[in-house]
Amino acid sequence: MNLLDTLLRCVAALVVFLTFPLIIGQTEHKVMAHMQGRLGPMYAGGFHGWAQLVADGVKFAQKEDIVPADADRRIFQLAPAVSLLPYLFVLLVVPVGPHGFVGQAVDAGIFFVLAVMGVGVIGKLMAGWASANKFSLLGGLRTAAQLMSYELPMVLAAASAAMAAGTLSLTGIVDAFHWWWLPWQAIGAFVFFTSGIAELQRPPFDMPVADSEIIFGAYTEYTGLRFAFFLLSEYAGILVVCALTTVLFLGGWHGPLPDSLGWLWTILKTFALAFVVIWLRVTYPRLREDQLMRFAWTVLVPLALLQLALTGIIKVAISQ
Amino acid sequence: MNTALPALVPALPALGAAATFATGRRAPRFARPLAIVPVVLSGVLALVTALQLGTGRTLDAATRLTPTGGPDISLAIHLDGYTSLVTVLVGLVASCVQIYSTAYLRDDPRYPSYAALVSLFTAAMFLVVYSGDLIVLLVGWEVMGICSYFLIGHHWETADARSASLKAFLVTKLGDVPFLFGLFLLGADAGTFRISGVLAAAADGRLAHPTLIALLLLAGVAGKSAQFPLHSWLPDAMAGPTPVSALIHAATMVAAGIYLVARLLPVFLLSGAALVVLAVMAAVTMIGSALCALAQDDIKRVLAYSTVGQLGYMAGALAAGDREAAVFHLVSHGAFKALLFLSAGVLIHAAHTNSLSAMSRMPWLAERVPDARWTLGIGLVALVGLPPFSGFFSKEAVFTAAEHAARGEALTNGVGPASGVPEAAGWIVLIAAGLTVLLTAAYATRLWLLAFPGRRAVALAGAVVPRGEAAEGHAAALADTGEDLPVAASSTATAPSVHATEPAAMRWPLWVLAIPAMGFGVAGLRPNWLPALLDGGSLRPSLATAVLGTGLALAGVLISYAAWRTVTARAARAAVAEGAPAPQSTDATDPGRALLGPLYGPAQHGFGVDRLYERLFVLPTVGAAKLVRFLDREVVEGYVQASGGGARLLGWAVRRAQTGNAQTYLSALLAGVVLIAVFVAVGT
Amino acid sequence: MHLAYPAVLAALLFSVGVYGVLARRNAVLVLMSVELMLNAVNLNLVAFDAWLRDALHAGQALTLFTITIAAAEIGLGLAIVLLVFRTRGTPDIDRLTALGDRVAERQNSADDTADASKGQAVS
Amino acid sequence: MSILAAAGSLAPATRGFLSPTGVEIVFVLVGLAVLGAAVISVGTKQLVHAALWLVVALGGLAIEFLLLTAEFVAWVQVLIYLGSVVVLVLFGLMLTKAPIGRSPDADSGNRWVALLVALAAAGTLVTLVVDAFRTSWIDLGSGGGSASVTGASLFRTWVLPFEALSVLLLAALVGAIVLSRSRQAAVPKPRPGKLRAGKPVGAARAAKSPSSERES
Repeated sequence: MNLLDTLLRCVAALVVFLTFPLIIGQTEHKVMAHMQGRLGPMYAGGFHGWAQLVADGVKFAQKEDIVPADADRRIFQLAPAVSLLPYLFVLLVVPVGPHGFVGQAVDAGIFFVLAVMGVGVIGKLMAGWASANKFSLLGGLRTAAQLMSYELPMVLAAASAAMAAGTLSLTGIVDAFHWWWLPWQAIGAFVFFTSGIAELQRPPFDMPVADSEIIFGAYTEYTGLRFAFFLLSEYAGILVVCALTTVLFLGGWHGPLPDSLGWLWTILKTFALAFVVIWLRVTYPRLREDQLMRFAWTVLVPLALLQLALTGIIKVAISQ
Repeated sequence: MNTALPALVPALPALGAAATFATGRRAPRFARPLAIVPVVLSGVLALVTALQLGTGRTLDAATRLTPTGGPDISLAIHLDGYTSLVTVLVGLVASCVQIYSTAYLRDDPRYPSYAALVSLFTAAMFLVVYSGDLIVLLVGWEVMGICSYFLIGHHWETADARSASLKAFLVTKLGDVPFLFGLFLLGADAGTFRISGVLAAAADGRLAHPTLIALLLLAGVAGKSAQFPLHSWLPDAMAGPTPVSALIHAATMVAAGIYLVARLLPVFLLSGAALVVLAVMAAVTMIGSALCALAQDDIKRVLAYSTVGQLGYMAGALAAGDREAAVFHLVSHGAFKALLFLSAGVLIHAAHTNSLSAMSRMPWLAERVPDARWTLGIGLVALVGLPPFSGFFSKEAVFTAAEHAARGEALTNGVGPASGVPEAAGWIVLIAAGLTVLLTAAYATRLWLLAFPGRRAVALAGAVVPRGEAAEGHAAALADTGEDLPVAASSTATAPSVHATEPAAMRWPLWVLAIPAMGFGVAGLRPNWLPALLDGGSLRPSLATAVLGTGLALAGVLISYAAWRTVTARAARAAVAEGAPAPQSTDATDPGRALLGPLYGPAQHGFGVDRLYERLFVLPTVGAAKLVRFLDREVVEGYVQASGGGARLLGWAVRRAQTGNAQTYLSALLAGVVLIAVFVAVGT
Repeated sequence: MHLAYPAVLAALLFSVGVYGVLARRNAVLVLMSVELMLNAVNLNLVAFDAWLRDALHAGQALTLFTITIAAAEIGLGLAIVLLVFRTRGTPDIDRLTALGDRVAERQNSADDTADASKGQAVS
Repeated sequence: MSILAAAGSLAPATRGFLSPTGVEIVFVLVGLAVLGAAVISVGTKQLVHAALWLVVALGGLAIEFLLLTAEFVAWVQVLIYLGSVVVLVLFGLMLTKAPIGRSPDADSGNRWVALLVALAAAGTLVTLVVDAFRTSWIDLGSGGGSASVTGASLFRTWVLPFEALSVLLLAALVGAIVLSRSRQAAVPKPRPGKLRAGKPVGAARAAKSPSSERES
């Protein structure tokens, strides 16, 4: 693995990081519009308004970058970057196809992914605190509480997959996948995916940014490019969570077609899950804060523990 | 004979005392029987024991109490004629006193404890008399001391009684300390505490330090028997109830010292020096106390000083080597002095005062207390020593003993060698006794005249005042003095009508005691009776001393009477000269003042012995106490307070460090850890 | 790699943590400084594990334990700090002197009389 | 002693400090960053900044762990410290109303004593460590700290302490919940005849504070 190879892989990951979230965002626009029985953005770029996101980007870039007078200026400016970067690192290690079709294979890949994703919460806390706005602070606190709560079932569910595969490496997990894992790890998949959505503060778990209660949570004071970064981090998060769910529970590149086209399966599955995420947003109303917490601690954590036990039992059973 | 009977004699009053103590507060009505019955019973038992023993026999019985490192201590009984005589006397006086007390202290709320203490005292006296062992004797001796302390302080509400009881206690203890050492030395020298063993050792000449022992013992005897210079407690002890004075300070406790010397006389006979000291002591005591008695206004103090003087007679007899005479006088004196005290008690009870001068202004007193008047007279005559009253014979015995000793042929009656008694002792005793007879007669006459001036004083006054005005003037005088004497204000007319107010229980013991006071002396005339009970020597008075003594006594009486007549008449004339109703002041009718002249003042205050003692002992002691107090308060306390203050300062500094700030604590802790680490690293 | 590098770094980090624990007023910052000290120890453990080539990997295992305990400690510590903040209205450690001597505390309260809730026992 | 012998590095090493390897250079640079971040973290007057500098210091330490081939420990460090501990610390700072900007009273009056003690400790420890390990050399083999190796040692050799630790965590969880529970229901009714001061001081505030504090 020479330097050029590494550089290429990094560039590839960066490209994916910059394009795929845009695609997901555009998809969201259109899917939501159709589901809500309206047209959505139709004019930018001509065909069904495909350039709307580019136009949005340009608009964000043009807007004035405002920092509130009482804000802690440096932290306020740093927060979007801290929020965004972890997803970039995560994308580096997600395997897309077999035979090293991955940005950077990490031995304890799943561990790395979870650890780095946990750092993102700091960015949101920074944003919430540095804005010198009580709604922002409330949003930041909610974010922190929510992310701390949902990280536990997420880690447990991921551990279940790692146990089933007998390795922490993401590539190794996909390699060890069999079709019967689907029913076996169904609960884990549910828990992981749900927790992932909650980590992203997507509806119905979007109390931290609940615009009708606290305007826009931690992002209230942000404008222009920095706000765009937060949006980008959200869509990158959707990408990462969906990709991880795919890799851990849906078999990644495994599919009817030959292995050389495995990357297609991965991307397909990822986008299918992204569609589900969008679907959920349109379908469910927002939970209350206490309902959210209760859901994490009384439903997801026990389910994840149940999945762990199930995995362990069956693992021991088939290994004998 | 068995030893149960004599053992019961001290035990009964002791049990009675315990019972009275136990029940006195809850059931006061048992107090009287419990007080009287055991004492009377033990008195009867003592008489029975004495009769059973008979004459010339002795009884010795002993039970070893416990093995000790040194000489054994045993519960020993020694009975002989002396014990018989003294126990009978004690039993008689104690019984009379207990009976008398029921009336005298009828309304006293503390009567039960008083009666119990008297019983206990009686038991202790019996123990002292019967004991054949010096240590057991000491026990009784000290119990008497403490009972005396409590009884003198019976009226502890008054400051007089408190200080008198304390004084009695301290002075007697002052004597008891050397006495204790004397006993130890005696026991160590003789190898035993049994009296019989000691006497045997003395007879064999095994005592190494007879003079030292005798002098040490004499100190205790002087304290107990109120001899100079430890006599000063006895006059003050008259603050106690009169029956107590009769019992303790006349018949029993003070006699204990004399009795002890009589028992141990062979030891004393080994030391001529001790006998001379005893003689000087007795002589000074006799003369000094007689002079004091002549100047006292308080009737009880007169009697107390007379007691001191009579005890001097006994001590003098012992100094002359004749214990027979001493004990003879002891018994007769016990009888007549108890009588005197009890009569005086009746007198005081009726007059409500102790003062003689106040009594002299109550001419009706004689009619009111005829029994007391008669018995007081009998007692006084016995005291003066006019034949044939008991005092004459016993005093003549002392004179005889002194005369013999002065001639170098002391009447030791086989107790020791006659040569053991120095002639000087005899001469001292003889001369002092003669002088004292004169003085005794004088003060006894003065007492009688002042207490019962009767019609003679009125007659004397009437000799110079016109007859018609005599009664009137007398009545006016009464009315005049009536302000400070409420009883006197009841006037002559009412006095005879209250004649029977003195209870019978106070009157008839007087007559019981009057019998031995009058007749006991005759017992000495029968050679095979009283002397046989004692050492067997003759107790007949010799002609020379009898004439001399009686003459001196009569002279004293006459001198005193003449002085009284003179002063009374002069006072009356002075009153007439002033033209006012005669104010019969105390000084005016007191023959003592006229007789003593310049000595009157000092004699009234006991020749300043108390003041001397105060200068010599009390003031230095108080000074030393002040010094010690100063040292304790300022020096020793200084250290204590300094250590306290230092601890407080240290605590203040330490509590400054306790700020409650955890970081400060932690800083100090870590700094300490770093220091230790550095030291360890450098050290290794 | 020289063992001295991680060892010296750990020593310095530990001292920095010591300073923080001793000098900071805010209880949360004190807890943070404690974390620094723990991490210095972790660094030492890992370095010595590598140096000794421990077959049992005691150093790394102990590091994991330490990290776990640190997490538990920070959770409990924050709970306590929040409780104190709720009852006293301050997170400052040097005002929590209820166990101090009364005289010293009276002087402190004379310094700032504004703090009304001081001196009360923790409910 | 056998372990020390196995290390084999107590013998005087030929490597000098003047010819550092690449790993050493990276280690020292990152170490300087960690140290600087730590110093700022304990020295800054802006409370939240202190927590963020702590993130830097702890993240740097994770890199140091990686350089020491303790891979698993490094990721755990990131997961627990950066993901949870620092978040909790920030959470606590925000709940205790940490202000934006400088707090003039961030340091107590004890700071000079603290500085003295810290410097003394640093001097002592550095002297000691340098004196003791001047010549020691770490042979950094690969895979010494991989997840499989660490996991194996953890679940084979150290399983009992590991389980004990789970009990400790449970206890900490319960303790934190008990501590942060609202006390309003726990106030006993005033007994008759006994005066009480009223509600506890924190009662009103406890009702307002979010009940969402949880142990991760």
